[in-house]
Amino acid sequence: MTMAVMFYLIAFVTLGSAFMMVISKNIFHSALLMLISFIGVAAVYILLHADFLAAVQVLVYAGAITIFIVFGIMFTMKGDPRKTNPFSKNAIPAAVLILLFIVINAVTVIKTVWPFSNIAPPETTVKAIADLMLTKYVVGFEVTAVLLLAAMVGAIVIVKGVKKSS
Amino acid sequence: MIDILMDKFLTIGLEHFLILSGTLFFIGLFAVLAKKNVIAVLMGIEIMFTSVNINLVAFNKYTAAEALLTGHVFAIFVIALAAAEVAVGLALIISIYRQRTSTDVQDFDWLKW
Amino acid sequence: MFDFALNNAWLIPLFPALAFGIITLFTKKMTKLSVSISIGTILLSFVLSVIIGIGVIGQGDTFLEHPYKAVVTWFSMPGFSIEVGTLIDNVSVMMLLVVTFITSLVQIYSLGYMHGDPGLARFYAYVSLFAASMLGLVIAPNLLIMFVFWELVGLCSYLLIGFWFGKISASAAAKKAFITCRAGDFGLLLGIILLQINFGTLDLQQLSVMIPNFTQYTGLTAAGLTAIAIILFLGPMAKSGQFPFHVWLPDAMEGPTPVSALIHAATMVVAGVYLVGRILTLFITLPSALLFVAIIGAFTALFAATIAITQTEMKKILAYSTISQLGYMMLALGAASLTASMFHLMTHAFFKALLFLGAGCVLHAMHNEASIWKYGGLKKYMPVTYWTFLIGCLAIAGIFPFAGFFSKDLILEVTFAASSLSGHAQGPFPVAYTVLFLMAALTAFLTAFYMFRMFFICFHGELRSKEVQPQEAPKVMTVPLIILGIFSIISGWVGWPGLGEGQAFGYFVRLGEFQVMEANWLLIILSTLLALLGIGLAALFYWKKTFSAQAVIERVPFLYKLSYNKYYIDEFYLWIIHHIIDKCGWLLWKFDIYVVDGIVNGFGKMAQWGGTVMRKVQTGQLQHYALIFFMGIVLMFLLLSFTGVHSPAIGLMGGAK
Amino acid sequence: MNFPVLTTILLLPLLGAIISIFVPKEKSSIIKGIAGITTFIPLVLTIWIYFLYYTQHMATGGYAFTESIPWVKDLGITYGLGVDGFSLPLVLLTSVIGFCAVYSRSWSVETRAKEFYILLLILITGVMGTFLATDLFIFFLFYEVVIIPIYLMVIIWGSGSKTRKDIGKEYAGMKLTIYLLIGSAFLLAGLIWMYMLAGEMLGALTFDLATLATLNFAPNLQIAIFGLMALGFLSLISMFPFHSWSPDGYAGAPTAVSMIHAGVLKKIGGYGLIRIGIFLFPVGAKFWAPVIAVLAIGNVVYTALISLAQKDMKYVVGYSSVSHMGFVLIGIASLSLVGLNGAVANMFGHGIMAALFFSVIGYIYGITKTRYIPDLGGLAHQMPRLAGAFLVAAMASAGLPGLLTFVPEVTIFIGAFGSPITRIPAFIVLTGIVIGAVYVLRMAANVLFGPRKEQWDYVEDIKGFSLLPIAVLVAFAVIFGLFPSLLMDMVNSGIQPIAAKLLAAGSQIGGSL
Repeated sequence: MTMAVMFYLIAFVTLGSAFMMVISKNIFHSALLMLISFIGVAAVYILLHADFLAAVQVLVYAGAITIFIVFGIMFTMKGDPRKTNPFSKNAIPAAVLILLFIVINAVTVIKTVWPFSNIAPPETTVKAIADLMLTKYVVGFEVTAVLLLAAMVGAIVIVKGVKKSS
Repeated sequence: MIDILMDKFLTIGLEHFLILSGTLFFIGLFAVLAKKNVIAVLMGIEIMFTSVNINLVAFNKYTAAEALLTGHVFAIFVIALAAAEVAVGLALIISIYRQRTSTDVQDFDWLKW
Repeated sequence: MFDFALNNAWLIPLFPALAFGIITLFTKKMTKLSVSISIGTILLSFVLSVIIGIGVIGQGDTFLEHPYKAVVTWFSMPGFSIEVGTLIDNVSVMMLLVVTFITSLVQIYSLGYMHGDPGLARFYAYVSLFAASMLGLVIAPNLLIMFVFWELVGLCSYLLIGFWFGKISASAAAKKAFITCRAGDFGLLLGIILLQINFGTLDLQQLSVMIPNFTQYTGLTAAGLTAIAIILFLGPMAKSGQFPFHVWLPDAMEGPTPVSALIHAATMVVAGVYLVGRILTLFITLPSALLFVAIIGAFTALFAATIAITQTEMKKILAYSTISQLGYMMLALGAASLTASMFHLMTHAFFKALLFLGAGCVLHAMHNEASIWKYGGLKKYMPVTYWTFLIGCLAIAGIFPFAGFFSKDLILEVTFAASSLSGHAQGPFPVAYTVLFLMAALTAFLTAFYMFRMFFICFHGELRSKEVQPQEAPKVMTVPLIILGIFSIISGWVGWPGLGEGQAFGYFVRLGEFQVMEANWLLIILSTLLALLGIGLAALFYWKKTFSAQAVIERVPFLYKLSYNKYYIDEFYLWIIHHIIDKCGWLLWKFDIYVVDGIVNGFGKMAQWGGTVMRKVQTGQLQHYALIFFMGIVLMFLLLSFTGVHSPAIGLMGGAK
Repeated sequence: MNFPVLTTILLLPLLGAIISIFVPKEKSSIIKGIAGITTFIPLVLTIWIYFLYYTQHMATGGYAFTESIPWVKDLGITYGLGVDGFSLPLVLLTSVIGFCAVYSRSWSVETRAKEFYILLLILITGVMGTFLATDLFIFFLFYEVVIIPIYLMVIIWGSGSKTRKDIGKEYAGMKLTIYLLIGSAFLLAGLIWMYMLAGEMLGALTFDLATLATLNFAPNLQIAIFGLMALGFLSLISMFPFHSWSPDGYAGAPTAVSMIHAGVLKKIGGYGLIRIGIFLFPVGAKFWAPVIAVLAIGNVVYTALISLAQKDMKYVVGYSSVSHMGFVLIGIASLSLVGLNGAVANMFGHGIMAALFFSVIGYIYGITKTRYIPDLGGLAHQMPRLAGAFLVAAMASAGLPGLLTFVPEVTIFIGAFGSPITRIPAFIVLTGIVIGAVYVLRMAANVLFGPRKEQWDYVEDIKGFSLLPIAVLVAFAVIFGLFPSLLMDMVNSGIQPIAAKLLAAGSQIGGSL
């Protein structure tokens, strides 16, 4: 019961803020609402016993990415901030489409019979994750590191532009 | 009947998380499809990324516990990817913005005939 | 000796062919050597022919009944097999002798006539090929092989008429000759193909056995076979310059004069007559086809004679006289007489070669001045030419005892025999033959007239041209003239009706049983009278000038113009070619470009237009693309959920278990 | 004998192309040398196996020198090569024309020579492969290989025409390529349909021609599949009204490509139609034969008349080659042994003749820079040898006896008149021999004869090594003309089984074929 209450509360916050983010006319408000939504997702992770992920979520999404976005907004903003985030002409068909999707998703999920497993998940996730990541998925781990580096270099190059050699 | 439904409703299980993550995903998609500002589009994409992670973790917990925490590991990879993505994406946006002085996706129509 | 020659008769055409090959490939630059090779090979062929000739004639009509035949397979497949080789009988021996003899003389004569021409080696190469093709035609055992050499003869005439290819008129005349003959060959080839299909063979001997009993071997009706015969006859018509295919022949005078002599006397043009003679059985079996041949022959004879009266160039007059004489030969064939036709072919070869070579001497002396009105009084400048030319004219006019007298008389006789006048005609069309006989008689008169018109204008009176000082031709040219002159006198005597069985020409060269021809004195007197009348009239007009030709022209200007302009037939053909065929080609070309291609391009345009319309869908808006993409997903999902989980589409997507 | 002679013939040009890739592009003479060698050796080998087959295998018939390596077993694809009396003349034709097209100084290409010769060698390999293949997949593979190099060669090294200023070489190349590709799409559809059907009937998938030939497809299917394949093959053989790519394409293409295209590539259409179409689907062939026969009239008479109106030498020859294909088509439509023999032999004859014609025209064009007939004239004064070759080509085009086109044409007509389907069309088609003589002689007269034109005095006659390809072609024209059994016996041995199949099909469905 407590679980249910928690879940519905968190879900309401997460979805509501995400939705508000979409319909907000002010891009700053959107960014802040997105932050709330991210934190909501972190709470969902906690509900799922994924404490480490919840921490990562807060750090990366709510911390880094939101900051990024806000910087982006500041770089590109001009004019009245209240009109910075309008809908495009596709809004109505997109809304219909999204509603359909949500319904389809819900129906599908409910109608599907899931193959549940009976094994209890490990209680301490951090160590288990570390084990996996540095043994079985070590290649992916390293590649991710390289990817991040590449993204960083790429981002710098793109923004800075290549100097034309004389 | 009502009881069963009520029970289903109150016992939080896999379905709940899936519906939550799906709905969140589609809200993000809504932003991608319907917003004019390219940064709002980017934000929609971020929402979509996170929602996917919920799926990964939820499935890991309810249906694939024997696979240890693979779902978590992949969620972390996705987060890393999202971070990289947002960095490059923003860089692109700024780069385009410098050329076109616009953040309106409708102005980005190089793909036109 | 004879057996050797007979067994190696295939060498006769091969020698000149080799000469052609050697000259074109190797010795073209060495003119003297080329000329020697060419003359040497044709003399070799001549010697071989003479050996065969003596042997064959010595054995009477043995070869007529049992021709010598030696063949090898040229190519074969089930249902169609062609043999190449030699077929020697009396007719082909006669032709061999005439062709090699005339060709040798012409080649020797050309030494003088063509002296100094830069293309001399080429000339001799062509003439050698010409001789080879004609000789091959003569001894061909098979209609298709005949056709092969027939076409090669056409090719050589093309090359030789267009020998001076720098002249546009020469190359046009060559083209005209080839194409006109081609038009006839259409018929000949069609006829040959139809014979092959119906009889399953093209072998001359087998055909001559099968055709008289054609109902046994084929499902053809007489009408069908007649149609084949007439179609086949188109080829000989074109080759032998019969109306309406005669147009190429006068133009062929653009070639060097020895070529004209060769083409018109002994080789190309008589090929048609010879071919019809070779398959005369076909025509004799079908009286209607025979009558067709006779009508064409007689009409051509008369028609060409009426044109020849008004022409002003020596070679043109001779050309029309050739057409006319070929008409005679066809008429003889049409009267079912191989003897008369071949006899006239032989004598005509001698005197016509003589006339042409004589004309060549005159042209040579007059520096290629064409119009006879510029000549005159050549008698005193060129006596040898004068006397030999006179022999030729008398021979063609049919004056006793010259060769033409005997052969022309024989033709008149056989026509007369087939006509209702004789009272014992056997064919189904005696009345028609009566008309033809009268036409032939009239032609005899006209022939004498126009030949002597030319003769008197050229050789008597005063020289009208002031620019040239004519001289007698060199020995190398006059000696052949003299030889031909002698033959023009004596060759007729072999056909003297009084010679009887075993001696006369008619005994050696015939189809069917030998029949002793009784001399028909009435006819002989009639034809001689007609000829003398023609000569006399010509003398009065053009020598003694008792009458003025101009006055006659002014009396009937229309007829004169019609004759002078050759009945406007060339113009008519030109008009057809330029206004119908060329226009047709042009129109079809435009049709091809704008309609056929238009449809093709239309498809291309349609694709392009479709692209222009459809590309508007590409807005460049990524959101549109994404929207449509996700709409597609929804649609697919809905589709699948309504078609059920077991639909193949679900299966493709991973499937429901 | 285990030496893979056919593979050598097939792949040597390709090897040459690969080697050429590594040669610096400035060294164009080395590249030409490589191309010359890698086409000369196949020529010698082809003549050798022609001789061997003629003396040893012809009596028994059937494939010889076969090679077979399984390639994709699941799909039944085999790398299978072999020659019989039907394909060997065409292989010989390919070798000769390939060699002549490559080996020439007169129409050799200087700009981007490396690319040109590489493409040319690939083209030769492609054409050769279609004739050598005994497996339909290999056949189709090489068939497709052929088309793309031609497109590049036409648009890069081609030339426009003075008489058709509205269209350029780009248009010509595009039209040619698209036409042939669309045709091959129909062919592919037919092939796959047949392949699936055969798979069901046999229980195993196979592309092997000999195995497929043992099957008897249902008559309706035969008609449908033959129709599809015929669309492909007939557009390649340029049947009216699918011919319009051909004159434009030949006029636009560089000389070497025109030679190969008119000489051999077109023949793939006829080859495929007989080897695949008639051999596998005799009933379908019988159904479509009247249509082909009637359209052949269009080919012969219609395009011959168009030829009369042309002022560009290449267009004359281009239309004439369409016209000549009409003879081939009517021979094919007769569906008789004699007619088919004639058709195949005529493909060979026309190939040599067209290559000779294009090479002569190419020489004239290369040296005078014009193909426009009114510009030319009296060239026989300046170049007697070339004029001789020109006349040989013209006469071969007119079907003169003693040259190699005559016997095939007569054979075609014997076959065509003998078959009730084609009797009437053949009669009309025969007029083509007259018109055919008119346009070639007219062209010859206007180009070669007439007064000497001083503007062409600088023109040199063909001599030395440049003469070689023309001399080779003339020699072929004369030798096969004088001794037609060299060709006809060979063709006959190859066509016999196909004719036997036709007969069998005729007795099976009742009535004569």
